[in-house]
Amino acid sequence: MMENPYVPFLMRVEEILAETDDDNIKTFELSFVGKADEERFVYTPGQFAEISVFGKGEAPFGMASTPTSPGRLAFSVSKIGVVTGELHRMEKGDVVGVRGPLGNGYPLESFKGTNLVLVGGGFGFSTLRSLTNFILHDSNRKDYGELSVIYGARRPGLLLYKKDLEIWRERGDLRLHLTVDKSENGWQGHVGFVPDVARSVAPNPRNAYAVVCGPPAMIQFTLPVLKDLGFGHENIFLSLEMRMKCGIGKCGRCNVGSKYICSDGPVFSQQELSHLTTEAHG
Amino acid sequence: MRQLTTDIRSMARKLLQEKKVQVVIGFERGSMPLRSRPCFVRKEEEVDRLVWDGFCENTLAAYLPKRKEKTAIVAKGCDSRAVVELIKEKQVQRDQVILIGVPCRGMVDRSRVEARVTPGRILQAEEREDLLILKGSDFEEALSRSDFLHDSCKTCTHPNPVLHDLLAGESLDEKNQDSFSDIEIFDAMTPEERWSYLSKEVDKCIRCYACRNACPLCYCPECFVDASLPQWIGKSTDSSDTMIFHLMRAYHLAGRCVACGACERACPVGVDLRKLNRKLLKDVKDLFGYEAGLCLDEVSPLATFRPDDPEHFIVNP
Amino acid sequence: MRRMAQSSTWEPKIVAFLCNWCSYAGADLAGTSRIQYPPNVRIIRLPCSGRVNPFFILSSLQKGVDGVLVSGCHPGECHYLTGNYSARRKFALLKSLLEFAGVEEGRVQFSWVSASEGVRFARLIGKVTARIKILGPSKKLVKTPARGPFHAAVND
Amino acid sequence: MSSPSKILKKDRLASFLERLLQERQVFAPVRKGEVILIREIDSPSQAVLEYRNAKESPKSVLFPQRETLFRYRAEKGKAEVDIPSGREQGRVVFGIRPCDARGLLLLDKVFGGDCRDPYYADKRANTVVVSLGCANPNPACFCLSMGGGPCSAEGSDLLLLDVGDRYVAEAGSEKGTALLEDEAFEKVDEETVALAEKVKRESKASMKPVALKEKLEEQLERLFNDPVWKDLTESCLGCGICTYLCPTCHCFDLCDEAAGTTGERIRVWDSCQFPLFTQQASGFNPRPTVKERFRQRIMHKFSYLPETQAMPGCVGCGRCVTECPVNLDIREVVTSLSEGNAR
Repeated sequence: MMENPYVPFLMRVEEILAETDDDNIKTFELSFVGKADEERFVYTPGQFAEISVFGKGEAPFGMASTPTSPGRLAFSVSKIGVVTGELHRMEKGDVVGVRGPLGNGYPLESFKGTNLVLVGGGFGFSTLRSLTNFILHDSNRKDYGELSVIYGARRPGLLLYKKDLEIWRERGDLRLHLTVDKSENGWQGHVGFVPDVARSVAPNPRNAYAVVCGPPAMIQFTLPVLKDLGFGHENIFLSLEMRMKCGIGKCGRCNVGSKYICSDGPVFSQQELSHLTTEAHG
Repeated sequence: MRQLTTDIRSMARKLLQEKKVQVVIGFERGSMPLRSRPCFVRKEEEVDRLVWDGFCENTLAAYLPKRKEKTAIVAKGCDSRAVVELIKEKQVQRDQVILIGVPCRGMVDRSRVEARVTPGRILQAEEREDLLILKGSDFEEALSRSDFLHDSCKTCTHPNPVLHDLLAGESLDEKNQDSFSDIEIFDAMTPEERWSYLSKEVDKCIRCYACRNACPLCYCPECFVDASLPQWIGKSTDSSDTMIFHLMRAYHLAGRCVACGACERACPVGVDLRKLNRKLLKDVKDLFGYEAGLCLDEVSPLATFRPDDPEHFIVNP
Repeated sequence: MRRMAQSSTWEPKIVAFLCNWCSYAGADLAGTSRIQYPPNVRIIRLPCSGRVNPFFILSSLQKGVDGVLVSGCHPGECHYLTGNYSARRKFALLKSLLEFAGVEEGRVQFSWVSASEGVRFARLIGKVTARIKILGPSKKLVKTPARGPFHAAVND
Repeated sequence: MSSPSKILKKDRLASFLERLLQERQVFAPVRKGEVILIREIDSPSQAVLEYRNAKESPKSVLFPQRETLFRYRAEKGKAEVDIPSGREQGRVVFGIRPCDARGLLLLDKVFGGDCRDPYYADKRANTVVVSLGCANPNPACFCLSMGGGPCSAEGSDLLLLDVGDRYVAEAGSEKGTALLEDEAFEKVDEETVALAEKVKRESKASMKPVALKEKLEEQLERLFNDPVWKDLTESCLGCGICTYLCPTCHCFDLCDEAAGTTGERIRVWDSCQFPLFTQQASGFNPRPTVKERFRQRIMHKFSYLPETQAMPGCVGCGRCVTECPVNLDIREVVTSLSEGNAR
C-alpha cells in the first residue's frame, strides 16, 4: 500500500473498448506512467481501485484485468454519474489518477485444488472475468479443478467481454453457460434468468466453491439455489457493492454491520455475512 | 397553560377514539428543563403524554409532507400558516390533516434563559401565567416570560391559527403589523458593513443543514446543496459556498416563508438567519403585497405576476 | 501588488445571459450593423429570460466574473407569452437580496432588448460595462482559488 | 496518586501559556459571540477556562472540517500531483474537557490502525492534550456512563483540576510529564491533593448515570430489524448537528474543487444522517430514510466500534443532547434499546 493512501498515481488511457451496444459500458485499458507505481501495484482478482478524474473526483472500479498480464490495468465503467460520465468522454492518451489496489480480493489460496462455479450478472461480471482469466492462465490452470462460469445479461447486446467469451467457449477446460433475460438479433444461446440456469446446470458442491457477483436481485435468487444444490455458507463467496469514498475503511459509509466493504471486503463468504447486521446485501 | 394541555389531550383522545386520525402530532415534555419536544401519539392511552407550555418551539408542520396517515397536528399560528402553504404547494391534502389550533403567546428562548442564570444549573422550570420560575440546586428565580421570547415570536403578527379544525383555548389579540424596522436599520448601513456582518455570521455555519431540515417548507426531494449534476455549490465551509448556501436557502423560501423561525432556533451555532429571511418577507410584502400562509386561495407571488409589477431595477440604456 | 500593477489595464469580465428571441438577436443585429460596443461581455444564449436560474448568476460571480447582465424581451413581448413576467419577479427579489447582503449595486443588472434594437443593445453594453468599471474587480462571493504551487501561475 | 503531579497556581498560568505559545500552536476555548469554541490563540488572555463546554468538539484541531489532501494540475494528456508538505508544527490543545480528550482516543484508533491516515497522524504526533477536569458537569453530560468521568485523565497528557486559586496538574503520559518541567509548576502538597480528590469525588457524585442494561451490544444486534427504530426516530429531522458536534464522529467525503486546469482534492466532514451519504450513482440507497440512517449512527457508536475498536463511539459529552433541535436524547434512546423496547 502507498505511503499516503489518499494520493493517486498516474495512468494513461491506452485503449477504450465499447462493451455494450448501448455504449453505456466501456472498458478502459490503462498503462502506468511511472515504473515504480507498476512495481508497487501487486493485486489479485477481486480487488479494486479508485480512479480519479482530476477536477471531478473519484469512483471505485474492480480490476477487470488480471495480474497475469502485467503492465496494464483494465476497468469497465458504466456511465452513470459525474466521474463515470467524464471517463466516458476520455480519449486515448488522457491521464487519470489511480489509487489501489484496494480491498481483499478473492481467496485464491482457498480456491486451490477445488472446483469453482462463478455466477455473474450484468456489470458485476468484471472481477469474475479477472478471476476466470487468472485461473485459465497457463501458469495457474493446474492449481484449480473444474471451472464453470454462469453469466447472464438482460439481453445479448449487454454481455461484456465478447472476445473473452469466444475464447472461453473454444476451451475444453471451462464450462461456459451464457444466458440472457430476453433474446434479440438471432441470439442462439440460452434464454432465462441466471438462478434458473444455475439450477439446471446443477454444479456439484463437493470440494467446490461458488462465487457470486451481480445485481442484488440476482444474488437474492441465486443464493437459495446454491443452498439447494448443497453449497454451504462457507463455500459461497460474494463480492458486494456500496457507495465508497476513501477505500480504506475510514470515511464511514460502506459498512455492512461492523465490516467495511472497501477494506474488509468487497469479497465476503456468505458465512461471514450471516453474522452481520445489515441493510445492504442480498 | 394547564387548561390548554387538558383541551389538547381531550381533543386528541376524541380524534383517536373516533378513528378520525391515525396519529396526533403534538408536544411532550422533553428530557431536560426548558424543553418540550415533538411527539407522535397513536394510541388513546398515550394521549396524556401531550403537553402545552412555553417550550413548544418546534414547527410541527415540518412532519406533514410525505406522511401517508391521516394526521392531526397541534398548530400554533406559524404552524397553521405553514400548513396553508403546504396545502397550496400540494404537499399536504387538506382532508388528510386535522389542525388542533392553539393560540400562541410566544415560545421561550432557552438559550436566553440559560445565559441569564449562568453559571447556575437549571434543574426545573415551570410557567405561572407570565412568569417563568426556575429552580436550581442553589437558587430559585422568577423571570418575566415575555422578556425571554424567541426573536421570531416577538415579531409574530399571527399568534392565532389562521386555519384550524378545532381550537384549544381562546383566540388572542392579533398583533400590530410588523414594521421591519430591524431590516430598515440594517439596510441603512453601508454595503461594506452589511457584507462584513453577514460574512461573519455565515462563517459560523458548519453546514449541518439543520436550518433546512427544520423548515416546514423545505421538502425538496433533492436540495440544491446536494445536487451533483450540476453541482451548484461546494460542500465545504468555504466562505463563498456558505454565503451562497444561505442566500439561496432564503431565496428559495421567498413568498413561502411563514416566519416561524424554526431555522434560527435549530441552528446550533447561532447564525443570524433572520436578516435574510426577513429581508425577503419585507420585499415580498412591499413589491407584491403578499404574506405567506394566510389564505388557501391566494396564489404564491412567484407563481404569478402582474403586467404592471415593479421594474424600477431594469436598466434602460 | 499584482492587483495594483493590473489596475491600469484591468478590464472587467461580464457574462450576459440573453434570450434567444430578442436580446440575442439584438446583439446579432448590433454585430452585423457594425455598431461598436465594449468587448467585455461573454454572451450565453438562453431560450428565455425565464430560463435564468438564479444559480447561473451566483455561480458566475463565484467563478470570478466582474458583472452579470440578464436581458430578455420587453414586457408583453415574450416568445412564450409570460416567461419574462415571471422572471421579472424573481429578478426583483434576487437583485434586492444580493444588494442587501452587500454585493455592489450594478454588479448584477437586468434589461430588456428586442430583436430590432441593435443600437439599444450596444448602448446597454456600454452602460453596463461603464458601471462595472467603476465598481472595479469583483471580490465578494468569489471563491478564492486554493493557494499552492500550481495556482499562482494559472489565476492571472 | 500514582501519576506525577504538580501544582499550577492560577496567577502563573498566563506565563506558562506564554512559553507554550513561543514554541507551538496553542488551541484553547475562546469566546466567539455567545458561544465558546476551541480556536487557535495568540495570547494567553484569549483562553477562557471558566466554561461548561465548547459548542463544537476539539476534533477539528486534528481533523479539520475542510482539509486539502493534494493539489493537481491536469491538462490534456498530462497531470501532476503535489502533496502539501507534511511538516506540522507542534500543537497544544489546552483546556478541553476530559470527555473530548477521551474522544481523541477513538479518532486515534480510526485514523491509525493498519492504514495510517497521514494527515491526522502527522498532526496528532506533535500534539499535547491538556484537559481541564469538570467540577460542575452539565445536566446533559453522561461521560461516567460511557466509561470516562468528569475528571478522567484518559486521553489527556496533562489533566488540570481546579481547586480554587490553583490547579492540580496530573500527567497522564510522558508528553505531560515533560510539560510539568516548566517553571510555572510547583511541588504538590497533601492538602491540595486532598482538595483535588474531593473535586473528583463530588463531580462524579453529581452526575446522573444513564440506566443501561448490561448487554447493549447484544440487544442492538437483536433489534436491528425491530420496528422500534421507527418509533425512536420519528421526530428526527435528519440534520447533521449530532454528528458534526460529536467529538468522535469522523465520517468524511472526498471531493475535487477545480479552477480551470488546477484544483485540489479536499476532505470535508460528512454525516451518516444525510440522505446522499450512501446513495449510489444509480439512485439506489441502502439507507433511504431517517430510520436507517439514525440506526446506523447508533449501531456504529454502540455496536460496531466497540467490536472493531474496543471502544464505543460516544464519550458522553452531551452535545447531541443539548443541541438536537427536537431533543431526541441519545441517553433515552440507548436506555430504551438496552431494555429491548421502545421508550
